[in-house]
Amino acid sequence: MVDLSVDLGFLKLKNPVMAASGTFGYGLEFQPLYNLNLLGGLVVKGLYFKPREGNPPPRLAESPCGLINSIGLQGIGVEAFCREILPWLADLTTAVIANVCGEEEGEYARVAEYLSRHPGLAALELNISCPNVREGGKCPAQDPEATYRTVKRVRQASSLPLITKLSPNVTDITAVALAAQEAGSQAVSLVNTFLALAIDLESRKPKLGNVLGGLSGPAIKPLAMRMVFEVARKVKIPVIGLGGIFNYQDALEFMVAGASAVQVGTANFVNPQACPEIIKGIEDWAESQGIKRLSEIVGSLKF
Amino acid sequence: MVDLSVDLGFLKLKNPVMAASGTFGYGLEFQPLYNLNLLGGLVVKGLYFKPREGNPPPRLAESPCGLINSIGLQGIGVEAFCREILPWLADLTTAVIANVCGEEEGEYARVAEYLSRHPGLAALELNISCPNVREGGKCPAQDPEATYRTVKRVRQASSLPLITKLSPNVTDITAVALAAQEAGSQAVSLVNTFLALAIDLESRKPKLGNVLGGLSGPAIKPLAMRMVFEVARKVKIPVIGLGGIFNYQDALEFMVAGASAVQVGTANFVNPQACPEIIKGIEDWAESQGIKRLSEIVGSLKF
Amino acid sequence: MFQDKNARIIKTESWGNYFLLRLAAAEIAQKSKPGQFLMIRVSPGLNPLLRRPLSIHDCSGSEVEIFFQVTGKGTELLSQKKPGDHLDVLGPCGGGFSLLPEFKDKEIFCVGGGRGLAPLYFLARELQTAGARPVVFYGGQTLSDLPLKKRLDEAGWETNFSTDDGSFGFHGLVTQLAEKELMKRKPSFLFGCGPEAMMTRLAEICQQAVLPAEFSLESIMGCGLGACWGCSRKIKKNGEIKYLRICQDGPVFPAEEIIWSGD
Amino acid sequence: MFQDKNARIIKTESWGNYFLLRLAAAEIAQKSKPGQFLMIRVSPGLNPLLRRPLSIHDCSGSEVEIFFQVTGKGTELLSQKKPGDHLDVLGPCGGGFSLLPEFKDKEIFCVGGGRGLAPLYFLARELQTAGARPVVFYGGQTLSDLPLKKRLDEAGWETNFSTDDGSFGFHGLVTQLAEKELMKRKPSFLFGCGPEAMMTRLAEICQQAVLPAEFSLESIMGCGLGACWGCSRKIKKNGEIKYLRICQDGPVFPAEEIIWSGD
Ligand SMILES: Cc1cc2nc3c(=O)[nH]c(=O)nc-3n(C[C@H](O)[C@H](O)[C@H](O)COP(=O)(O)OP(=O)(O)OC[C@H]3O[C@@H](n4cnc5c(N)ncnc54)[C@H](O)[C@@H]3O)c2cc1C
Ligand SMILES: Cc1cc2nc3c(=O)[nH]c(=O)nc-3n(C[C@H](O)[C@H](O)[C@H](O)COP(=O)(O)OP(=O)(O)OC[C@H]3O[C@@H](n4cnc5c(N)ncnc54)[C@H](O)[C@@H]3O)c2cc1C
Ligand SMILES: Cc1cc2nc3c(=O)[nH]c(=O)nc-3n(C[C@H](O)[C@H](O)[C@H](O)COP(=O)(O)O)c2cc1C
Ligand SMILES: Cc1cc2nc3c(=O)[nH]c(=O)nc-3n(C[C@H](O)[C@H](O)[C@H](O)COP(=O)(O)O)c2cc1C
Ligand code: FES
Ligand code: FES
Repeated sequence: MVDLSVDLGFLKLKNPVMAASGTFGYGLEFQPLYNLNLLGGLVVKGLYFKPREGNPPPRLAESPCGLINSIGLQGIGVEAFCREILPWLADLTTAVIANVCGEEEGEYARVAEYLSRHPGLAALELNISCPNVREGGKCPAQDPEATYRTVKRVRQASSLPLITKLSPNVTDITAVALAAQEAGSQAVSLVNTFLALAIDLESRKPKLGNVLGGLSGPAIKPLAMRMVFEVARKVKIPVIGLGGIFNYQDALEFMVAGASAVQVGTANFVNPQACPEIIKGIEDWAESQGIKRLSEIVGSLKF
Repeated sequence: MVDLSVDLGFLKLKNPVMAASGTFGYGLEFQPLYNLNLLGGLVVKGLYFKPREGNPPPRLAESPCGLINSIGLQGIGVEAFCREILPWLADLTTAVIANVCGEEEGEYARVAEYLSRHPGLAALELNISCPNVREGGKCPAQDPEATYRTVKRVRQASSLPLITKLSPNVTDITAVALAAQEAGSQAVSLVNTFLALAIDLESRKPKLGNVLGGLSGPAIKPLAMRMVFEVARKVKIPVIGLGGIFNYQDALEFMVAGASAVQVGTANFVNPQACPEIIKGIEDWAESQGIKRLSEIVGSLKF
Repeated sequence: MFQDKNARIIKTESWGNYFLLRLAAAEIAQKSKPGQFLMIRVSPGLNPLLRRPLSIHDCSGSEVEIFFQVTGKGTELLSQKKPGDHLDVLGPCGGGFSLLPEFKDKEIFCVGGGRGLAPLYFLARELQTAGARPVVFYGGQTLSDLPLKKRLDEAGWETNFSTDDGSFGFHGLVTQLAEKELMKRKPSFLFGCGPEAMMTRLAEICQQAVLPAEFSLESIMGCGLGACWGCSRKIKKNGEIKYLRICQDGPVFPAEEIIWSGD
Repeated sequence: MFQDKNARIIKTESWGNYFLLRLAAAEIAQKSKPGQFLMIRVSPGLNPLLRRPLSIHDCSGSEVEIFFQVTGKGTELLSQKKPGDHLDVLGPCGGGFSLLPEFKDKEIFCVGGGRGLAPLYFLARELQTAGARPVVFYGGQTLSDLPLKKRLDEAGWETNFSTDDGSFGFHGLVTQLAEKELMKRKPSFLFGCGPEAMMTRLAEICQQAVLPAEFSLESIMGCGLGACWGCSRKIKKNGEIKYLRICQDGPVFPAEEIIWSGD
């Protein structure tokens, strides 16, 4: 028997595989397909304080081995979430993580504070990296100082463990990761989507109603993996890796590059069974390699 | 008859399609396959002053819809180029552009100066964006000031028109483009490759001998297109777009996004006839749309 | 909701650009209702990436059928499948058409344009089984756009055909044909599926005739499960205009809730 | 060098994991020499992206053959092709084996491990045509790794087989078999192709026996045209160690120029 558990310090996961925010709804949507308690963790859709309409359609476009989205964080808001969804999620034995959004620093803090007052959450993931909500795709995670300020503010507003989700649309992602660590974040997750444009030649219009969107899926995997590798060598806090993970090999590669745990996003659409299959695949692989504790492989890249 | 010609101000191309640096050797390699004079232009492999050995193998790895390379600019150096290759290229009726490299600002200037003394070149492309030659993938194009200094220095060393090739591994590519324009660059080309990591799970080693490499190909197309769109709206000089262009639709989409001309890179490997096929496809499309002068479509995105 | 990773293709049929596939997928078949759809993975590779939504064209016992037109890479790949091949199928997704008890003995119009007929065949069959009288309208540009003609002729309910070029049936748009008949026959309900412009016109006609109607809408889809909010579209629900999910809150909506894209 | 976008597959043959394809590609066939290779696009899609290098296994008139083992996605896709399908083929790429006039009437060893036999069949045939006496060595782990046995038996030259497990022919490595025969028979030249470890050992044996030899090397390839420098490997040329291109400066190199990866 392989020990698949992951100890992030502030949180112990039964295995390293979590469903990524925005690709797994509020969790309920996948309930008909498999037992959610198989998951290492589950990050719900981004939450603002108030309900939010999101961006004009079309909101999705395909690109080679990738998906571009501009959902714009449509969602029910933190009150409805705590009232209607969280009690149900709280009964799961998997780690439930809320994805915290805000138009400005104050809103991030308010959302975090509100969520902290309700039982059932294992941690907060601070989404300072969504490219779909501000003009031109800008976000706080593109600037170490804005990152520091936002994390600090949320850190003070909530006692829940904090994971800061980083943007890949930066020159030096390690600087932003260090700022998050400095401000008291207990972990970083990376990456969010890459700012992208797709055009419909016939109409000469952007394929997305919001013009720009965020690229996810296998296309970005080597870029996300490079960033995980860079960040894991710089920070002391655990790194959660994501970006194009579609099978157990992908997940393990991220761990070898330095990720203590991983998240699976777009793959949930292509293969709704992706998460449990990846967990099973990791277990079988570790067994075949004679690995007793999976966490041994974290950062084991030979270079 | 459609007028496919492109006037970059400093240079008139017979059509907007050029072969991208490093993917077309010194041009000779494709000579057996088609008449190079069909091309709008041709950018030769990166040139340092001295011959250069390049990076340890393996130098290539595939990723989903992408190619990761860490060639490290192996090449014959500027003297051998001017002696052995350039006289032959000078006989072509297509625009021949040299890709100028340097370990530091001085070398860029020396290479540019040396090249300027030999006839046959239509322009220089300043490669300040290769992720494969410095520790950790760093390059001058990641910093507006380093960009400004390097361009300025080269500008003073050579009277040939200057195209500055930008790196996508930045927070704000428009700032770098503006710095290049400010320093006297007559055009910008974007993008060079995205810094990437691929891992072989079995050996737990990087797939590339140089650990990191640069991602090119269809996977990066929506990211490159976004950057071309952003830059074209900010600068006054022409923008040359590239990144994952594989067919005529891709090329036209880049033009609609704001590119005055395009370059075709990785596609030359997958389909050696890519460039002439794209040119033909563009012509047929323009004809079918009743477009008289192709340059009309540049930046015509409706949004 | 089931994911059948190995639904075997039992039968394929094709007419030019149109294709019909019959799949063995027992769990899915047993739960399927007219108006619901499947999310089908068109290739085991990663390009194209997303599943494709396709209506359940017919369903019986442990088998489901899809009927589709090739419009791009995904449907192209799907059209190359052969009997004996396997498909990864998720379904049944979404809600179905309303099959009300009061439809019994009433005339119910089912109006389809082109590939839009796909969900209406299953619907008409179920309406007939439930004792209603389906009247199907099937329009296309030309005769070759009506590949299901034979099948409909054999179905035992009334079908009316139209072609834009007059090569078969009524000469004109299927909306014109439906309008004409609707004025005459005063059906109790109308179900529609087809190109946006066709449905928009049909909705107008129904509104003028005060005929209740439902339409099946399309959108590019990420998950088909209600999880990504990628398929959202403005819908008027209880007087309020909101982005609702085509996949989960639809794909079938009452005419009065739909905000047509031309509006 | 030609790009034939529509080389028709005339014949396919398979043995477990090994496949043989015969292609109609007249321009390429007319220029092909033993040791050269083709760059084949395994699918019209974009994933996998790169062409795959495959040796010319045989060539006559307007037809070329490839012989390959499935080792990943690309060769898997290639293995699914059927007669009548078309392939996009670029070639002939690279330089070939040295076919010297002085080989006439001499014994020339051709030593292949597994799929490494691919280029040696064409080579042996040309050697024989030129009046030399090819002696082929073909080794594998077990009998099923020797799918070309029958073909070689019928070829009219001497072939010696080895299997690691002794299930057929010499019991042991093909390098051991070749060494034994080489000591006895003193051939004039040796050509080798196979796994790196096998070729490394063979090169040692040749050096000790002062036997001139050439080996065909492998590398992942971008263009196959000498344009990308992605296939480079350290080679000793005129005493100088440089990165040379396997595709263009090789794939066949004299033994003394090769720096083995174990070195
Ligand atoms: C609920 C639902 C049921 C459907 N049922 C059927 C059916 O029974 N038969 C049938 O032939 N078609 C049906 N469609 C449409 C079908 O899903 C699309 O034609 C198909 O996904 C296009 O994929 P492609 O790869 O061939 O085209 P692509 O190359 O992806 O695109 C070609 C064109 O189709 C558009 N398109 C892409 N995805 C969709 C989509 N999900 N919906 C609408 N347009 C899209 C693109 O914007 C583009 O203009 C249905 C769509 C929905 C949402
Ligand atoms: C000049 C030359 C001639 C060759 N001739 C033959 C032949 O006649 N028959 C035959 O079976 N094989 C031959 N090969 C090897 C063949 O090219 C690879 O097996 C094939 O490209 C692997 O592709 P894949 O998609 O199946 O594997 P992938 O999924 O791409 O990779 C599977 C494994 O193969 C390795 N690999 C990938 N590409 C190559 C490559 N170009 N060369 C070597 N290893 C590679 C990968 O690193 C990986 O370990 C030749 C290689 C070269 C360079
Ligand atoms: C449709 C969609 C919606 C998303 N919504 C969110 C979100 O609400 N919050 C967030 O932090 N990330 C969101 N993301 C980003 C993903 O969580 C993930 O970071 C990204 O998709 C890369 O991972 P992947 O390639 O595995 O999908 C979303 C991604 C997609 C595709
Ligand atoms: C093998 C290889 C070698 C390259 N060498 C160079 C180079 O010498 N100089 C340069 O400016 N860019 C070089 N590039 C980058 C390309 O010119 C181009 O910017 C990049 O590949 C993106 O375009 P593509 O997706 O069309 O390939 C190289 C790319 C590849 C794949
Ligand atoms: S397709 Fe994902 S919510 Fe509808
Ligand atoms: S494969 Fe491109 S130079 Fe050899």
